[in-house]
Formats: sequence, C-alpha cells, structure tokens
Amino acid sequence: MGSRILLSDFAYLAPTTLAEALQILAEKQAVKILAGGTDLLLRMKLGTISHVDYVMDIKHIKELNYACLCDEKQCGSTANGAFCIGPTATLNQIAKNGDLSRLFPAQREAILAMAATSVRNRGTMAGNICNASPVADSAIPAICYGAALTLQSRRGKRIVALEDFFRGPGETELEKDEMLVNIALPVPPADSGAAFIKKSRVKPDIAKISLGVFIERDGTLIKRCRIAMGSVAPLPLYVQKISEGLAGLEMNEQLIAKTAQMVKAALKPISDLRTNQEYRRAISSVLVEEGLRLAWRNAGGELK
Amino acid sequence: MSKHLIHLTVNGKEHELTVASNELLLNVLRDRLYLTGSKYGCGVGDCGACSILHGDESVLSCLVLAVEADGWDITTVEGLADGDQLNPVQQAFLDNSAVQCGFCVPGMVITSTALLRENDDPSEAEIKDYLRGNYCRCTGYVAMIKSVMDAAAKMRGE
Amino acid sequence: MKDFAYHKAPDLKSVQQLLTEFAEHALPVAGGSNVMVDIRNGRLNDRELIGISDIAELQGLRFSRGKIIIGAATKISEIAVSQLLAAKAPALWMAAQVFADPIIRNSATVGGNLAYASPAADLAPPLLALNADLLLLKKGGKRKLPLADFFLGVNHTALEPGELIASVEFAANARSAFYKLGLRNAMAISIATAAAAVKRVRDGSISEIRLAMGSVAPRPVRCLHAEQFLLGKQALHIDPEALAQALVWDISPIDDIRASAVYRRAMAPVLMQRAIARACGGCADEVFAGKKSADEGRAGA
Amino acid sequence: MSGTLQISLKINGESRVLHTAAHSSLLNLLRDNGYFDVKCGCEQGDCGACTVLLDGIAVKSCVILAMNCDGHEVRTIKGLGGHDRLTSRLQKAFVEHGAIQCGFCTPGMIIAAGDYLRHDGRADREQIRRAMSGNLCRCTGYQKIIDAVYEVAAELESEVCG
Amino acid sequence: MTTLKSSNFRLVGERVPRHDAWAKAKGEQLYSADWALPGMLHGKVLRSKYPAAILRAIDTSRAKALPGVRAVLTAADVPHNRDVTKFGQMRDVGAGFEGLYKVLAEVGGKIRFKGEAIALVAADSEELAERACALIEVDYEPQEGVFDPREAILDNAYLVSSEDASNVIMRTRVEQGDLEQAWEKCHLIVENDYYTSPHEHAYLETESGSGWPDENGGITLRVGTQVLEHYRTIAKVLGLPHTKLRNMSVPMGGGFGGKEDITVETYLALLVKATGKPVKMVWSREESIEAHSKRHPMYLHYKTGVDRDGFILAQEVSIVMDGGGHTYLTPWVQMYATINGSGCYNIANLRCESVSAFTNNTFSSANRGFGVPQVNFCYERQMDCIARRLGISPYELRRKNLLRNGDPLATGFVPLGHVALDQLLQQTWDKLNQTPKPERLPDGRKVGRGIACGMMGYGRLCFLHDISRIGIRIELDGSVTLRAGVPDLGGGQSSVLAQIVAEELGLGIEDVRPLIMDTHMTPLCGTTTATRQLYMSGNACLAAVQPLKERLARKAAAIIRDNQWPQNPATGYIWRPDIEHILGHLVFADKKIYYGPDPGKNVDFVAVVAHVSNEGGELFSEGQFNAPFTEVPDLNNIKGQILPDMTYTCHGVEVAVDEATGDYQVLRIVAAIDCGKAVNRNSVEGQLEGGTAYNLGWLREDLAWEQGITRANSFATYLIPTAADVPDIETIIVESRGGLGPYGAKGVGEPSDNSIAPAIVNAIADATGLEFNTPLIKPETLYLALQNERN
Repeated sequence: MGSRILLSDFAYLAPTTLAEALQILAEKQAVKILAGGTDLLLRMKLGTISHVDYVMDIKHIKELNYACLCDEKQCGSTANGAFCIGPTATLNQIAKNGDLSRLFPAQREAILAMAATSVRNRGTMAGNICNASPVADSAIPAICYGAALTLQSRRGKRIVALEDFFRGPGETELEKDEMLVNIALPVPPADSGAAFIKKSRVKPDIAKISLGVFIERDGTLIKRCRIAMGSVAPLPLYVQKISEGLAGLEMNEQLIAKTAQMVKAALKPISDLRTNQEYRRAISSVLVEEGLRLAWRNAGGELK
Repeated sequence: MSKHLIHLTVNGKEHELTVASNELLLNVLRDRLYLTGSKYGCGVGDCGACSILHGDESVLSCLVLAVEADGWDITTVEGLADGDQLNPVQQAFLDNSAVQCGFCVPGMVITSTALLRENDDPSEAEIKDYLRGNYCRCTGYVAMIKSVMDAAAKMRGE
Repeated sequence: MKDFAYHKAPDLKSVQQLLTEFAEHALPVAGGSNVMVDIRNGRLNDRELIGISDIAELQGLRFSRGKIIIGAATKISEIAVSQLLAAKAPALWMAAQVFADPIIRNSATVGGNLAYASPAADLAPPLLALNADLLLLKKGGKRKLPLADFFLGVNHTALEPGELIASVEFAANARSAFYKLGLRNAMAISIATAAAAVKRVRDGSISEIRLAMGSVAPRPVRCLHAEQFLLGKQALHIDPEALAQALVWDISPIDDIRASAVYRRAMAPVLMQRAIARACGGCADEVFAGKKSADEGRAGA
Repeated sequence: MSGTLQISLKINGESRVLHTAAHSSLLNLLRDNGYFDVKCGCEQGDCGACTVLLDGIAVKSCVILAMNCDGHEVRTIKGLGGHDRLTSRLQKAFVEHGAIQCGFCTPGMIIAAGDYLRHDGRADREQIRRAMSGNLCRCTGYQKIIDAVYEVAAELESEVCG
Repeated sequence: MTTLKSSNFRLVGERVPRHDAWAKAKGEQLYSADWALPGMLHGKVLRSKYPAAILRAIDTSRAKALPGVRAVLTAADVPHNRDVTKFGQMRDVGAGFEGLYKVLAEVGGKIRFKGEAIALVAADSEELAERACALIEVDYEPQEGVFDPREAILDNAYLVSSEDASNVIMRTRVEQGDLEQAWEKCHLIVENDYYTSPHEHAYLETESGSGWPDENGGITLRVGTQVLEHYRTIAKVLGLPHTKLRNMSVPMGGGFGGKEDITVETYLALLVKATGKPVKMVWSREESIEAHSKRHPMYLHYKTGVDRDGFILAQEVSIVMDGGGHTYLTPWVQMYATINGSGCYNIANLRCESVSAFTNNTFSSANRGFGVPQVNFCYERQMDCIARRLGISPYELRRKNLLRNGDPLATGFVPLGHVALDQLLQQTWDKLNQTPKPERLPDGRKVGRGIACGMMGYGRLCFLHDISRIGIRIELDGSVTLRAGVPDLGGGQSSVLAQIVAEELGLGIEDVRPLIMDTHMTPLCGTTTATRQLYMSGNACLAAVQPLKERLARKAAAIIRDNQWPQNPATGYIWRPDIEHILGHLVFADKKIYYGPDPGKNVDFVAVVAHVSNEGGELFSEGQFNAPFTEVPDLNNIKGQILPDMTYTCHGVEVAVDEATGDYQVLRIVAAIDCGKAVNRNSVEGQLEGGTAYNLGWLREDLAWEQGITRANSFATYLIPTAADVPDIETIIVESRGGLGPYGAKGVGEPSDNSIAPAIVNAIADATGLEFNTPLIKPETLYLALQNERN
C-alpha cells in the first residue's frame, strides 16, 4: 500500500441534504463520511481503514457549514448560548472566526498548532474529533470548555459531552447510522480563563503530549476547573476526579504543585514513535503546573 | 468503481473529464492534464510539494478526490506567470537564488502566493509559520523566507 | 462541425427499419471508398451512417437457372477472382479486374459502386450490357428495377428514401466484354469505358447486341442507337465512322481534368469496337497487351 | 478524431475498447491511438500507405469506416512482423533487395504483398506489379520491390510443388 | 590465410542492407507526423483563395472566440515577418541569390500565389483548427495576376510582388566562341520552341511535424527537412538567438527537393511560442500539392547548327523560367539550367541566356535535377531532330559530339572527374538493341526505340563555400557512434556513412550507429540537396576516421611487434621489424587488425581500443571536408568552375503506341550511369531506378494549372506511376573510380532522373514520327497529334 494512489474501490456519494445523508447511513454498509479528507484519505491510502464501500461527501450539504455564536434554537445548548461549529467547518474557518478567537483563545491556539495552513484549509474539527486519535489537538481545549456534541440519525438526535464521546483509539459513541452534526462550545463566564500547551517534535507534527486547562474563578477561589490531556491515554483524557476536586479551593502555588503531582500519578502513558512514557510522565506535571498558572492568570487571578 | 463527469477550470482553461471515484486530484492534474508542475512528494499531506490554489486558498491536491474538485477554479504553478512575466514571488525566488533542485519550489511558490493574498505584510515569523507545511531539503529556507519578504514589499509598492 | 451518427445494421430487417426511420438522412456504408472521401471533403454532412458491411444476406454470388445473382455488399475482389463470372459474364469480370487496385477491390462493393452513381462507375457499363436488374429492398416490400432505369444523373439514382440495393441480377452471357481507357494502369478514373454483349448468327452478322459506355455522359448509358445501327452488321468489321455517327446520339461527353469531350467522342467508337471484338472472342490479338484485362490469361489457364 | 462512440476491436491480437466519432476512418482511429506504423499519404484511397489487414484481408484503412470495424480484427505491420512468418520473410527480402528507401510506403507495401501471396501468389512479375499497383512509391521506381516479392513468391511456389 | 591487402574492400561495392531498413520494414520508423505529446494542440494554416490579390484586411475575432482555439496569428503577430531565404550556405552570397522570405502575407501587401499563408491557428483538435480557419474573415481585392513568365517580364506586366519593382528575378548568360560566324558554316540549323511542364514531388509523406517549448524559453521542433540550417532563419523570425531554436529532426518520407524550402517549421515555432504548448501540424495531400514548390516550368528556344558530318558547330539557347509567387531557389536553379543549357556535348560556339520571373503560379524551387532535366529534355530532343533531318542514327550523332575527358564545359572549365559518356552511350545502345526492334506488337501497337544522354553536377555551387562535418566516437565495446547532421530523405545518406566508417575500421555496418539530424547535438553536414551527401559527408567521414585509424594502427603495430614474433630457439633472440614497417602492412578487417603478410599475427579491435583508452588516448574525432571554394561569377558571362564535378547518364527506351487511342506504354528501359564507385550497390541501383520512374512520371503528371489554380491537387487527379506503370528497368552501373567522393565515387541522386524523359519522347517520335516539344504527353495529346498528321 503506497501513498500515490487510492487502491480501494468505492462509490462516491454526495447528498445535498442532511436527510439524504442520514438515509444513506441508515441503509448502506461500510460508509465513511468525507469532510476535509485530510485524515480519511490519508488512512485509506495507507490501508489503516478496513473495507470501504461508500465515501459520503457531506460538503454539498450547505446547512452543515457554519462556525458562529448561535442562539438556543439552532443547537439546543446551555442557557447563555454557545459557539456552534458545523461538521464541515474547516479548521482555518473556525480559527479565523472573531468570536471564537475572543471567547475561546485556547481553542484557537490548539487549532493553529495543528499541521499546516494547506491542511487546515481542508481539514475539519468534526473530522479531527471523529477520528478519535488520543492526540486530537482540537478536542483537548474543547473538553476543557465543556463542549457538547449533537449526534443525529434517522432515529433522532442526542447530545453527548465531548469527554464521553471517545471510547478508545479510533472508537467513538457514534452508532453505525449516526453522524456528528454539531459541536457546541458553551460561552465561558466572565472571570474564567483557559490555556493550551502542546509539545511536538517539529511544529507541524502531532503532539508528543498536550494539555488543556479551564478555570472559572471566584475571587481567589477556584469555582470550577477542567483539565484535559492528550497523548497520555488511549483517548483524549478528561482528568475528571482531580478537576472536580479543585472546586472551591484556594488557588496558590502549593495547590498547583499538589495538583500536578496528583495528575502525574494518575497517568499511565505509553511509548510510541513520538516519545517514551517516562518523558510523558515527567513532563505531565510541568505542563499541569504551567497550564494552571496560565489559566488562572487568564481568568484574572493573581498568584503570590 | 463509479465514474463521474467533472468540470475543472485550471489556469483559466476549462476541462471536462470523466474520473473514477478513487482518482486523486494530483494524479488527474499530472497524468491527464499533463500539468506536471505540482509534484508528488509524500502523498500524506506532509511535504506540500503538491500544493495548488483552490481560489485563493492553498490546498494539498494529493489529499483531494478529483470528484471533490468538480467546479473548482484551480491555479497550479504553471498558471502563476503571465507569459514571460513571472509573479512577484517567482521573481523574488530567482533574484534571491532561492531555487536549488527546484522540486519543492512549485508548492512553496503557490503557498507563498496564498499567504500574500491573505496578508500583504507578513512578519518573518508569520512566513515561517505559514510555510511550515512546505518541506525543502536543499536551501534551508533562508533565501525563501527573504524572497517572500521581498515579494510582499514589492507588492505593497515599496 | 461535422455531425454524423452511426447505426450498426446486423441484418436485413434492421437495415430496412433504419432506412425507413432516417429516410433521406440515412446513408448505408458497406465498403466506404466513395463515402469516406465525400465525408472528408465536406460534400457529405449530418447524415445517419448505417453500417451494412456485416449483413450476410447482402453478400455472395449465386448462379441458378442461367441467372447470376450478386449481393450488393459483395466485395469487388470476389467478382475479380470468380471463375464462374470469367466464364459466364466476362464483361463484369473484366471490369472488376481493372477496377481501381487490388486493395481497394478488397473493400469496395458492387452496390456501393452502383449507388454512388458516378458517370465513370466501372461496373455499370458491363451490367447494362448484361441487361441487369436491381432488387431494391424497402421496409415492407421490394421491387425489381432494370439498371438502365436506375441511373438518373451524376450521383443521382432512382433509389427512394428508405430503399437499399439488395442484389443485382442478370442472365449469364459468355459473349460479353468490357474495355477501359485510363491515364494509368491502376487507380485511374476512366477516361471512357465500353461494354458489349453480342449474339451472332452463323454468317457472323449481329443478331442481338447490347452496348453501354461510361464517362461519356452524366450517367452510364446504354447506346441504343449504336445497337440499332449494328444489328445485322459484321461484328468484326465495323465501319468506325458510321459507328461514331450512331454513337453521337447515345453519348454527351464533357471536358474534365482527365480528357476533353473531343477526345472522348473520338475514343467512343474505338473502345466500342474493341469491346465487341473481345465479346466475340474473336481476334485475341486485337486485345491490346497493355489494356488486356489483368488476369485474362489466368482465366483461360 | 476523438468522439463519444465506443468501439471495441482486436488490434494486433489485443482487444481494445476505444472512443471514436461516427464518421471517423479506421486510419484516424488507429493513428489517434498510437498505431503510428500505419501511415497517411492521401486520405482518399489512392496511395496505399495506410494499408492494414481487416479480418485477414488487406484494405486501405483511410476509406474504411471505423465503426464498421466494431467487433472485427485489425493487424498493422507491427502486429504482423513477429507474428506472421510470411510477413517476416517479406521484410527480410525487402531489406536484402534494397527495396526500402524512405520507407514511408513500406508497411503498406509489405501488407499488400502478403495479401497477394496468401491469395494468388504466382511468381509472375507482371502479376506482382498489378498486385502492388494500389501502393504508390516515389523513391524506388518499384524495381527492387517487385524483385523482393518475386523472390518470396518463387520460394513459396517451390515449397508448395517442390 | 592468404595475404590481406588493404586495397580490397569488404563492404564497399557490396549490396549492404541499410542500418535502418529493418526498422522501416517493421513499421518502427517514426516520421514527422508519428509523434504525439501530452496536451498537444493542432496547428492549421489559413491559405489565400486567390492567386493574385491585395490583402485589404483580416478579422480574426470570430476565430479567436471559438471555444478550444488557443491562438490565431497573422503577420502582425510575427516578431520579424520578413527575412531572406537561405539554404544552409555558410556565408551570404548576395547577387540576388537570397530572395525575400515572408512568413505570412501582410495586410496591404499582395497575395502572390493561391495557397499563400495568411494566418495560423492552434486549437485543441484538428477539426476545431479547421473550423477556426473558416471563421477568419479575409478581405481580398482580387487582381488580374500574370501566369505566363513571358508576359511577366514585359514592362507593363502585372506586378506579382508588392516588394519588387519588376517581376524579373534574375538574368544570366553563358557564352563561348563566336556564334554569328559559326552559323554561316552550318549545313543544317534546327530551331524549336520547347515547354517543360511544372512537376510535383509527390513524396508519400506530406509536410508535417511538431514542436514544443523548452524550459528556458527555447523551442524544439521535430520536423523532417532537407536543410537543418533553416533553424537560423526561424530563430531570427521569432527574435530568438540561434541557440534557442533547435530542430531535433527525423528521417523524411521522401523529399526530392520539395522539403528544401522551409515547410511547417516557422508556423510551428510561432504557434508554440504563442501558446506555450506543444503543437502538431500535418498538411493534407491537397494542401501539400497547392502550397509547396514545383519544378520550374520553362519556355525554351533552341537553335542548333551542325556541319555536313553532323558535328555541332553552334548552339543558341534562350530560357524563360516561371519562378512562381516567391523567389526561393529560382536564382540557384537558373544557374544550373543556364550552365547546362547546351548539354553534354562539345560545342565550340554557344550562348545560353536565361531570365526568371515571378508569376502568380505556385512558387517553383528545387525538384530533383534542379533545372537540368528541363534543358536536358530540350537538347536531347534537338539531337534527335537533327539526327532525323540528317538521316543518321541518334546514336551516331551523339557519339560524334559527346564530351570526352579534357573537353571544357560551357563555362570553359574542364571537369575534374572522369567523363564516361561514350562508354555509357555504347553500352546502353547495345543493350537496347540486343534484340531486333519489331515493327509492331502482336496486338498491333507501333513500337519505337529512343535514346538520350544526360549530365548533371553533384555537390553545391562552389561559390557557396560548402562544408560537411562528422563526429565519430569509438565505444569501449568496439562499436562506433557516428554523429552527423545528415538529413536522410530515403537515399540512404546516413547508412552509407556508417558503411564507410565500418569499412575503414574493419567492422560490420551493424557495429556503427549513426545518430543524425539534430541541429544542435550533431555536427552539421550541410544540406541534403544537390546530390552532395556521399561526396561531402563521405569525405568528411574519411577525414574523421583517419586520425582514429592511425592511432589504433600505431597501438596495434606496437602490440603485434612486442608479442607476436617468435624467439630463436637457439639464441633466445627475437627479431622484430620496426613499427613503421608493420604500420605499412596493417589491415582492418572482421573486428581485428591484421599484419597483412602474416595474418596469423593480429590483435582484436576491441583490445586495441582498450589499450588506447587505458592510456588516455582520444577515441573521439571530428572531421570536416570542404568543397572547392570559388567566388560568385559574373552572371552576364559565367566563367570557371561552377560545380565540383559532373555525373553522366544514358537511358534507352522502347515504347509501344496504340495509334487508335494515342495511349502509349513504356515496354523496356535501359538505364546507365557512371557512379565512380558503387559504395552500396543496392542504393546506387535504387537511385537510378527511382530517378527513372520519377521522370517517367513527368510525362503523365499534369497539375492542370489554370490562371494560378491547381486543378489536379489530389492523388486522385495528379496521377504518379503505379507499380503497374513502370516496366522492369535494366540498369548499367559503370564504375570509372573517376569521382571526387570517397573511393572515387560520384553523386547519383539527381543525375538519375535526367535523360529518361527525352529518351521516351524520342522513342515515341521513332514510333510515330511525331516530334513532341514537351514532356507532358497524355494519350489525348498523342491521339490529336496523330489525327493532325493524318489530315
């Protein structure tokens, strides 16, 4: 299997309405959804995707292409609205959006740290998420912001929190006849802040290890904190227990150091061609500390 | 294998082609339209040698199905110059002798042209970041970055 | 822009159907040596080409009860090598021998030569002299038409829209011959051609005669006046002047790139005399070596 | 002459599915698909440089309707050379007798000679001259071409009744 | 093993199969049209409908608008639409020999002949290009035009060219002795007017080729042509340096002089430059016949005076040549016709004046014989008229007057090579009359026999300073790469060079591979015209191979000397001859180098090559040969050496005339030539047989010109001889070793088509008593003449 041509023999379908797409997903077998293709075509070329009979290109469904602040009606998210991202919105389309840059700086940073311009002109966030790589850069900050996914099939819609969406490397909650139709990032409250840090071998490469932190501040107390890490577990990891444990605590260097050690202890990273587990474990605490500090500062907090 | 009739406008010239569903845009440009300016370097979106312009955006033609490109207005490196008149980036590459083996230059010049259409006064860092997806093994990028700076300046009329 | 359509007609039923459907626009193509040239030089355009080269019923050469039936799509090379025709209809056989060249004869067909109706169609004079009839097919019917009534003018025939030449039929006639005058020994559109079928009584005088000529009128013609003149005359001692006078009424030659009308008028009696001599099988030496039909020697062997 | 009609035929032993126009000649179909050994000198059935075998019979491909060849078999000189012993013997004779000068007429000439030898084939110079009279040559004056064909005809005759 | 002498040849003189014969037999040879490049466009030329007109305006807008059309060019788009015609001469010659070359007709200028190029189109398909041409609107203002050169040279004649003040292209004269005084002494004076008809080359391969852009602004063409040096003119027209217009040329499917002028090259280069895409152009047969040169039609007046015994005392010739719409090679052809006007006879008092003029007919230029077959026809017809009037045999009259060794030509120059005319005449006459001439054939046709001699130069006009260069490299496996820019149009030009090198180095012809016809990658051998390649490039081959042969011989001698002499058993002493002695007796044969007197002593060729290479000796050599150089003579009184040497021919013919129809057929042909040395016997015979058939055709081929319109413009109407029209040709090859070429060879290409046409017409006269003064005799012509004679 080389990367020059696509050997697999499949039919190309290009539905123009969501209904049509959902009908295809319901009736046909071995369907792969094509949005940007920068992951799908690559893996089909290298043969890491098994049997594909249909490639369903959803870019012709106009209604799926949006990345904007939207009211409740459109995406049924939490009270004070959310930033909604359609399945065919490209990474650059999202990163260039003013509202997103303003309200979700960590998300923007994560996206711009991905691959390179030409890839981001085609690749989509939805694709990155559905690809369910343990290192999905765009998912890490989204988990921290508490993103919610809308999955839809002919049978109906359901909402799934992003951190619950992943089952394992390449495995997601999606049923055979379902597709991801919306990503909703809840607008963060006023005094909150986030941070995203990525370590990779070379800039365009996939992260060796990445971290996302979101803190909602109440004076000097942590009202709410969500920490997520990439490339440290079989799926993008939401460090739930530790994150929730911080609620209500006084933010200070000791807490930061203690939290970092707790996270480090909790991790069971593996070695792969990018780096080894010792490095990941050692670096994880450094990232957590840095991330917490940065997020706290972004939330307007001070550290003595 | 399903077949599809597609229309491509490449460097201003219309083409009507019947393509197989698994045919890639890069191979159609090279082997069917004989525009061999766009190069195959990796096939997996890393090297940038296959970059083309889809409208004003730089896109990796090795990761696009030909059928997806139906209706596109494509510019390949062959379409950048106007007869003997090179586009500013190409001219700057020559003036700064930024071309050695030249295999990466088509992709580099296409992506740089996209950059300058997006941002007419990029800093050196911005250029480096923008071009980080276009590998070059000969030049070490220095002369290329300078060339993009010069081209940007020239286009701003300085 | 040249726009043509093509329809394959594998059998008679389908060709009749197609011919009726497209009527004047239909153009059956068997060999194609005339049709393809006219397409290339723009004389033919937006026609429905109908491929009839594979219709078995239109091919072949049969001899039954003194009659010879030749399918319209029969290749002229088949005529040229047929021992049967060499004996039973030497006029047609001789014409086939000097028709264009051996390679063209492998694809050109009898029906094609007649249907194109060039004034210089080499197969027409011998078939006229042999008093041939055409069998014309149409959807839901067929009709028999004497060849003499078939040619109406330059490239103009009595074929009605939807009609196809199925075969040509004539009675065997050993006493028939053909003579061609061309600018070279192959691939030469005739300056003039003559064919004769002669029956003589014991004293050598002509009791029955049919004469025809090509390239001397808008269409291949029967020379009725010359026939009248020659009845009762001695076949091998014809007064050329008198024959020339008779022929004046039969032919109306023109000047063209190959020869002048004057020359054609002068050659008419000469060629006719030679055709008659050959038909009588009389003086072999009269048959000029150069113009002797190519395989005549072989036919005899 | 590109076109939209699909035509399938066997060329030099290989089944091909090609596209052509309704009015395209067999010559155009062949040359448009890379069979450059079939030459074009007049495109109206006179020079013979385009002679090929259609179902084993020599024809001038410029006056054959391509679509009439759907389902049939064509052989060009390159498809005969290695494949057909008679053609190889003719090629050898043409080379040895110096019957080839510019060579433009040679492919058609050899196929026409093969057609003659397969059907009539008598070693008779006049007969051979008439058999080759559909293939024009401007360089050789035909002399050595007739010599070459005569030699192979004589060999065949001696083999047959020898 | 008997002693080997280096004098007896192994390949020279044999019937050697040419190196490219197999490729041509197998259909592998790719010609100019057998090439397709990806994304190739198709080029077409829009040609003038009128022979004479003023080009008022051209509107290409509708053509340009047609989808799929990529370029529409007129004269305004051509960087340098005007230049001068050059034919590979190394320096400008002047004196009118370089005429105007106009790429496309210019608005406001005059259209000079029907078919003149007005516009160029490149489109995605041939059909689209054709339709685009039809959409170009041309505003012609038709003019009366002039179609007879004799009218054209009059003062008030219609001016063909908008760039010249008169229709006269050139006047020239050659003169010797005192004519006026000689006429008094003549017993008989015969005067006749002759007309020689235009003659089409009818090569099987029509003009075609392709071109494509190179990376750095260069253009490469792939067009078969007889003159590679045209690249200089084309580069200039496009405003490119000579380095950037390359012709990677290919062998032609026949040329015969018709591919000596520029054909498709300039059009392709312009379309490639305009579109930046590969472009292919193939002319149809009709376009080829209407748009390329013809043999010059000539109106000649001959006045010949003989004494009582049949010796020619005086001959006065005046020629008016129809140059057609453009100059091209007319002045050069005029030189050949004028100096050959009085023929291959020793005539003390002669004058030959000639004038050539523009007309609105298709332009005339080179056609095998280059003006000599025309005058040859006339003077050989004069000889037969005189013989018949004097009542002596045409053989006898010729034998008395033929040029012999030491006799001067009309320009006073004594030919350098051997003159074998009497030998040729004798052998031809004897062979023709081996069997008694029957009065009539069994079928009644009247039989006649005729004979005619011919003389024609080989090698170019000496004032052109002609040269040829060849490059040879010996490969380490003992094979040899021969690089030569020799245009091969089928005469075996490249094959004979390989044969010469193989002969010299003792190899087989298959061991020498000629790489030919690339303007920039092969040394230029000069044009394949004027029957010059064997003479010029053959000698250049010898010049190139000589230093290599010496280097190898010297090394072989050393090896043989040091290793192959026996030791005296008693004394242990080895006698060895000196190197110079051995060198004198070395023979190159069968891939070995032998010591002649004792062939047992030898060394393998490849071994010697290895030694030379090992010591860094040069295995590459480039040789040049120069023809004799003279200066442009005084055109009013041409004197001195004009051509390097002459080749002589003789044809004997037997015809049968069918008096009833006027149709005549050539039954027998005896063709004789002195080729000096037959390097490749098949090739010499091939040229003689081909040339004979070529001008046998001249008698039947009628372009049917009418007011500048060519009515016979296709192979259905312009009838060249088929295999069934040419009888067996009995060839007589005389080898006098008296040529200037390699091994004493002479050139035979163009001389071969002399003397056949007059021989046939002389035979017709013998059969019918009719004296025809033109080669074009159709059955109708003969019939009407017979009728007139009867009444």
